[in-house]
Amino acid sequence: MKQIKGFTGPELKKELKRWLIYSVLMTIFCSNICPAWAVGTEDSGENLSASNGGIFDRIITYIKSLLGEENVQSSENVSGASTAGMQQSAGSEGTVLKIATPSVIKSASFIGDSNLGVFAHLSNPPLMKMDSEGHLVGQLAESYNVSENNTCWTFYLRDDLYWSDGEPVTPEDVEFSIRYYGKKTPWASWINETLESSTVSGVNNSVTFKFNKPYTRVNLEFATYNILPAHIWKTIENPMEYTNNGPYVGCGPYYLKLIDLNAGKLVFEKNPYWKGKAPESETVEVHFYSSVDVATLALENGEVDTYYKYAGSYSYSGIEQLEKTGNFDFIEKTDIGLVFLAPNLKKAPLSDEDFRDALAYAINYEEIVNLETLGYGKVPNRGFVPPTMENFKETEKLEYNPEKAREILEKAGYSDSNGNGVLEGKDGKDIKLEILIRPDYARTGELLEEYFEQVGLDSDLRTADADTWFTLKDKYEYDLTVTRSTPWGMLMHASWGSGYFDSRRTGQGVMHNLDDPEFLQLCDDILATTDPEELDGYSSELQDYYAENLPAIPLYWNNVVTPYNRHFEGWYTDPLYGIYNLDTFLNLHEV
Amino acid sequence: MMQKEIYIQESPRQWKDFIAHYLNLDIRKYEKAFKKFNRGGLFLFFFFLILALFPSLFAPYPPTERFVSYEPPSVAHLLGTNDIGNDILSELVYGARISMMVGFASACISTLIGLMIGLCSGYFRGTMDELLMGFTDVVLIIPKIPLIIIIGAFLHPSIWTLILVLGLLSWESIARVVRSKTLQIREAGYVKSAQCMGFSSFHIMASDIFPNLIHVLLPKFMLATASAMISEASLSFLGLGDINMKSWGIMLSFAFSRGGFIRDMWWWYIPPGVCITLCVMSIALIGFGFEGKDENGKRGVDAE
Amino acid sequence: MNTLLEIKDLIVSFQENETENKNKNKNEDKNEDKNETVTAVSCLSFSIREKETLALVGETGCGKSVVAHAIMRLLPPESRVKGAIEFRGKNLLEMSEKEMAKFRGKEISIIFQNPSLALNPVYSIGHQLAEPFRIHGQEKKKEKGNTTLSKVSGALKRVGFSNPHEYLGYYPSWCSGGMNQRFLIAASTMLDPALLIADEPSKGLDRDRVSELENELKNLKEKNENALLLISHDLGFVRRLADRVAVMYAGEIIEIAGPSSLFESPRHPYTRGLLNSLPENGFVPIPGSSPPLSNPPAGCRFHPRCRIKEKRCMQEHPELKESNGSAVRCFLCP
Amino acid sequence: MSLKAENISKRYGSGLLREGKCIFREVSFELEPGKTFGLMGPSGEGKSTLGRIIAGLESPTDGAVLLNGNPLSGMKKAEYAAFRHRVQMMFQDPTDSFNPRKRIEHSISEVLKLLNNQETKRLQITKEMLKTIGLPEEVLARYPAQLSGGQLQRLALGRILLLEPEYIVLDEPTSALDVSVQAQILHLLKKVQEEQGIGYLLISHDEAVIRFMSERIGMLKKGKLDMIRT
Repeated sequence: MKQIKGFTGPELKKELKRWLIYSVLMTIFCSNICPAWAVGTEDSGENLSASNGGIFDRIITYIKSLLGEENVQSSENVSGASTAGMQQSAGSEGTVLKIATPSVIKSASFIGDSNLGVFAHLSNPPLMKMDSEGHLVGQLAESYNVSENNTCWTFYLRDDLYWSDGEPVTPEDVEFSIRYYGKKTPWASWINETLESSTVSGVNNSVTFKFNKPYTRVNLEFATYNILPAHIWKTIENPMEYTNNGPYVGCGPYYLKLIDLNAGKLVFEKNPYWKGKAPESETVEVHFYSSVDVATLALENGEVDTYYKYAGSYSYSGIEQLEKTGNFDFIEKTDIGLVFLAPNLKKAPLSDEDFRDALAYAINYEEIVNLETLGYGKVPNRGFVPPTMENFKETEKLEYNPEKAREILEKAGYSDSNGNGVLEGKDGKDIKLEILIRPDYARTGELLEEYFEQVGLDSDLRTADADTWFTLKDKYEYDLTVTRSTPWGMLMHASWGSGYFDSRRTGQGVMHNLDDPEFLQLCDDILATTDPEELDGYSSELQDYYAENLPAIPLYWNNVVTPYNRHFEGWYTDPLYGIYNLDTFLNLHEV
Repeated sequence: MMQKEIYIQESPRQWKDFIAHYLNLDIRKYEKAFKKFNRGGLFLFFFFLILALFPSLFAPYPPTERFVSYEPPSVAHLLGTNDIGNDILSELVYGARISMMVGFASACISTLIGLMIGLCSGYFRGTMDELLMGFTDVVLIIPKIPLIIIIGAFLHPSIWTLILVLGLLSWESIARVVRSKTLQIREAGYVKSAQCMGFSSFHIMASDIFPNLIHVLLPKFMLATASAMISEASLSFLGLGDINMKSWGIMLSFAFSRGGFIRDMWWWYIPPGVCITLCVMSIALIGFGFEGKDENGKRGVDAE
Repeated sequence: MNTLLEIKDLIVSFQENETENKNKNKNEDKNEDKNETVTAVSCLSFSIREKETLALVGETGCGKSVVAHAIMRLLPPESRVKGAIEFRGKNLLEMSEKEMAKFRGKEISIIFQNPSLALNPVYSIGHQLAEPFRIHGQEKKKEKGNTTLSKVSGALKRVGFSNPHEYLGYYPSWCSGGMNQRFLIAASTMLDPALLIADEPSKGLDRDRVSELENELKNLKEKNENALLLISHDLGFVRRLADRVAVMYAGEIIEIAGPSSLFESPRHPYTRGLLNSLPENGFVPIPGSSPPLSNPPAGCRFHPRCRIKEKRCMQEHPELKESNGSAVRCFLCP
Repeated sequence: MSLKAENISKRYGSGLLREGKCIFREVSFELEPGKTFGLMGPSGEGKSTLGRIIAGLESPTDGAVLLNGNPLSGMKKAEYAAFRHRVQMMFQDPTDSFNPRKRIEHSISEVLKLLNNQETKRLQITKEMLKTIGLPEEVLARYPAQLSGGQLQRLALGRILLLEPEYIVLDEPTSALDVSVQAQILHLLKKVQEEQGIGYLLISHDEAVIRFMSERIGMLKKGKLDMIRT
């Protein structure tokens, strides 16, 4: 009987349990420490698409793929491009250009996924584009003109454009696309509200948009809207939710052949009906990676040729490592976006101009630039706007001077009367600044906290993920927050970053907390003029306003660094979309 | 022999006797167990404990002092420096305190709650038991990490919130164990006779049942500590920790988000990972030791 | 008759706080206090002949169970065993654990105290009873099921189940304590061990069940040809079953005699006192209580409670005196 | 002072919808001071349950336990507290009747504290109690595991006696003990009864024990109580 007892006895159970727990511990450890490894060492095409922080996203994507969601949709083939696709794929044995990106595409929705929208410029180019100098020039449009009162815009289309299913591109397609966006998407609803009428002329291949109020930035806006084939999209009722793995009919040098979420890539194939300069690469592939680390590994292993992130640079800390491989060169270009400290202008003490001024002196810009950009950036001016923007005005450089900061604070009435080392606000209570940051700016937040402490200001860091950040920011529940501007963000609204501050606007990344009438008037003035000289005047006025009032304290201007494989030459960058433009793809050739 | 016992009774000079005498907790009983279980675990644990208590003795620099960033290990910086130039070794040493504090503080909370609920539901039984255990089941099925992420987003994500939330969410298994043990003990003769003699329920729970629960509580407490440390590390790794309190999880998080991995700076990301694993392992080993003690105690022959 | 099992000068001691020993040099006094050696069995010798029933009686804590466990080599690791236990001339104490495992069940088998705890509640009776065959490799792979089962049902029949096949599928919780007891006896005797040890089989059973058990063991004695070492404190039970009775007190045997002579004319004062405490003799207690095994009194171990003690009882330790088949450890007994 | 059981019935597992298993039905008897009522019967017939009901640890499904004619269930707090001291219970397993984590001394002084005895008096009371039950003072410093069953059972009785009860329910007080110790305990119980005039309810399956101790005897069998000796 003893043997029977021993069989399931406590010894065995204890031993088993112990090993089980050891192995669980080790697994947890491994999964903590090497998610990047695991993905990196696999075939790069295998990794699932997921966002930066997102083990849950990964799981959700996986479950979706298990449920066959993507497959169901891909089978209902709406576009006529399939035939073209098949013709094309038959003879494709040319070179492939592979681009790595950390901007993960989460759904196969051509209109609904914003990251996909950026990459689709290659297959469905917008009417306008920005050249390397920052001037707006035609892309699908050969030229445009605008009426005297800035309400009537006419675009003249190139006549050598064909969709990848063989149909010619018509002004109707353009008119359809613009109206379609206005009606169906939230981010272009302004079109719906302001577009009075539009006319199409087959004679000179032109399309005219008439707005109900002066709108001077239409040429810039139209550098972002991808033109769609009307004969295919007009049947699709809800483009924001419409998903399809492709192919999609396009009119650029390439068309989007496949969105493969499971393999994490987009495949662009040459458009057989493209009549312009023929690109060298047969195929362009965009590979998305869950993190910069994985993308770096892919670059190091030669699996991809270059790296692209909209409004972002390649990780500065990775540059050294890539240089060591000897296969990569780098394009370095000043960003027109920047990282800035946004005070909550609606709440004391940050509503006080002197207080902001003092904060500006409390920050050690040199150190931030060194630590955050590793030398690929520089100390900004008080005028906010980076020098690469049009009509840049050289304002006073920001300066690190804690003594001066303390002086200003004292003069403005912030003093430490109870002697606890913390300054009191005007209400007599200790000031405790709440610095709201997203995990990306954790280090910057840490440094700021330290700087403010040196001038006698107590602060508290609050980390929030992106979604929470949007919510809190829109509820004005912060004292200070660190955020950045994108190229498009700098240009939007009345340009020169005004779109971030104007309290009349809304949007994901904007602070909308400045309601100073002087500033609002300036914005309206800029919006009402197309005259270059007048614009120049207003812009310097705006930059002076920034320098004086500091609605935001710029932290650093940085450079966008793009690594590329030395086998390719002919890279072209513009301030808006960096290297991802038609000029790059048309000129790129192998050495 | 008789004299020996009187000696203990009259002069509780040694601290063990003192505790045994006044707190009804005879540590000497556990001594054997302490010696039996993996000395390595105990040694490691005390090593980390000393690190946590006296970081300034071991850390070469204050954790916030900045030097040249991204330095490889050298004599001045044994584990190099990180992205903003902090000495990684110092950060590691100071991190022990945060990580272990989160572990122990939240384990204290959860053990306390678990003990209360388990005791009450096991001792009173009936409706109270059903209500409390129903509640426990509900808490048991709540997915913890996602909930903490959500709560953390809307509360202030400080280390104290984390401790509170981890503590408030991980008492279920303790409550269940305590309850089943209490159900068993409450049938024992000494509890019955205490009831008979008119002791209050509170007195019986505190002085008769609780001391007999300690040997189940201790391992549970240790395991709760270990799991809280892992939860903290996972949350911090996801970037949702309190970056003012540089725990090992936060260090790992920074090592990955700030290029430690790209640059092959293993001296940055391996040590915190190893520390988490070793610390959790040592605590778990001690927990197993307590568990093992109980089992050993019940075996054997009647050799009085 | 041949001697089956012979125990010579068996000493079993347990050391508590053994780890304290290591610091002994540092603090002599303190450690002497802490270091408590309990000699559960001291210089015990007896023998069991083939087919004989020997009963070991004594109070709780006098060391009788330790003897049983020492024979089965089931003592906990902190125990120290000296002396010799010879089973058919082989010293069990010198055997390796592997050899001993073969011995258990097949040559020596034990019936444990609590039938409901000794059976595993998750296996059926049939499964558990077939276990000994499996372990001792008597079952050949080809003729698996049937022979084993028939052997098991044979064993069940022996312990009085008229329809053993029905019970093979039962689980311990379905059966009464008495039935479980019988299952255990069946399991223990299935391999026809030469020696069967019953360790307090009647403890915790009520009167009806005790007499049931008594019948079982009697049957067993009649049918089989194995020796039985019966450990009990129930004197009436012992009287009816044993061929010889050994009375233990404080780790020693103080008297060995046949049941009739022991119960009718007990010689040792302890035995007399013990018999007087029986209900039928009017519950006359022995004054005082048994000495602790860690610190037995000098001289005769019973002298503090003895009514007829003399001076030498307090100073000298009496030896076991043997005379015509019985023995007694007392200076004052003839 | 009388303690009476009147028409007590007990069911187990009763719920709202189902009627539980009936253990015994309409049992009545009375305890008298200084006398012993012996309750015997086979195991599993609810003897212990009946004992616990008399001691007030469980409540009967039907019927009532009456102290001086007052039912237990309707008692006020103060009355109940008094009852708690008057009626005590002693259990079968002596190794189980003291908290294994406490020294004997502690378990006993706790009871004295409960009775609001002054600290100086406590030691004296304890010493007297030990004399009554015939144990040396050294046992106070021990843990229950270091004492034998007989010693523990004496201590259990001694502890109960501190409360100066009028009735004690003895639930198989000697069945876990050796014969020699059993005799000692039974004699001690008798001695205490004579000295203090306590009424016993003795529950046992051992007929010899019951007959030795009791003036009146009842047999609980198949849910019914038959008086054997009155």
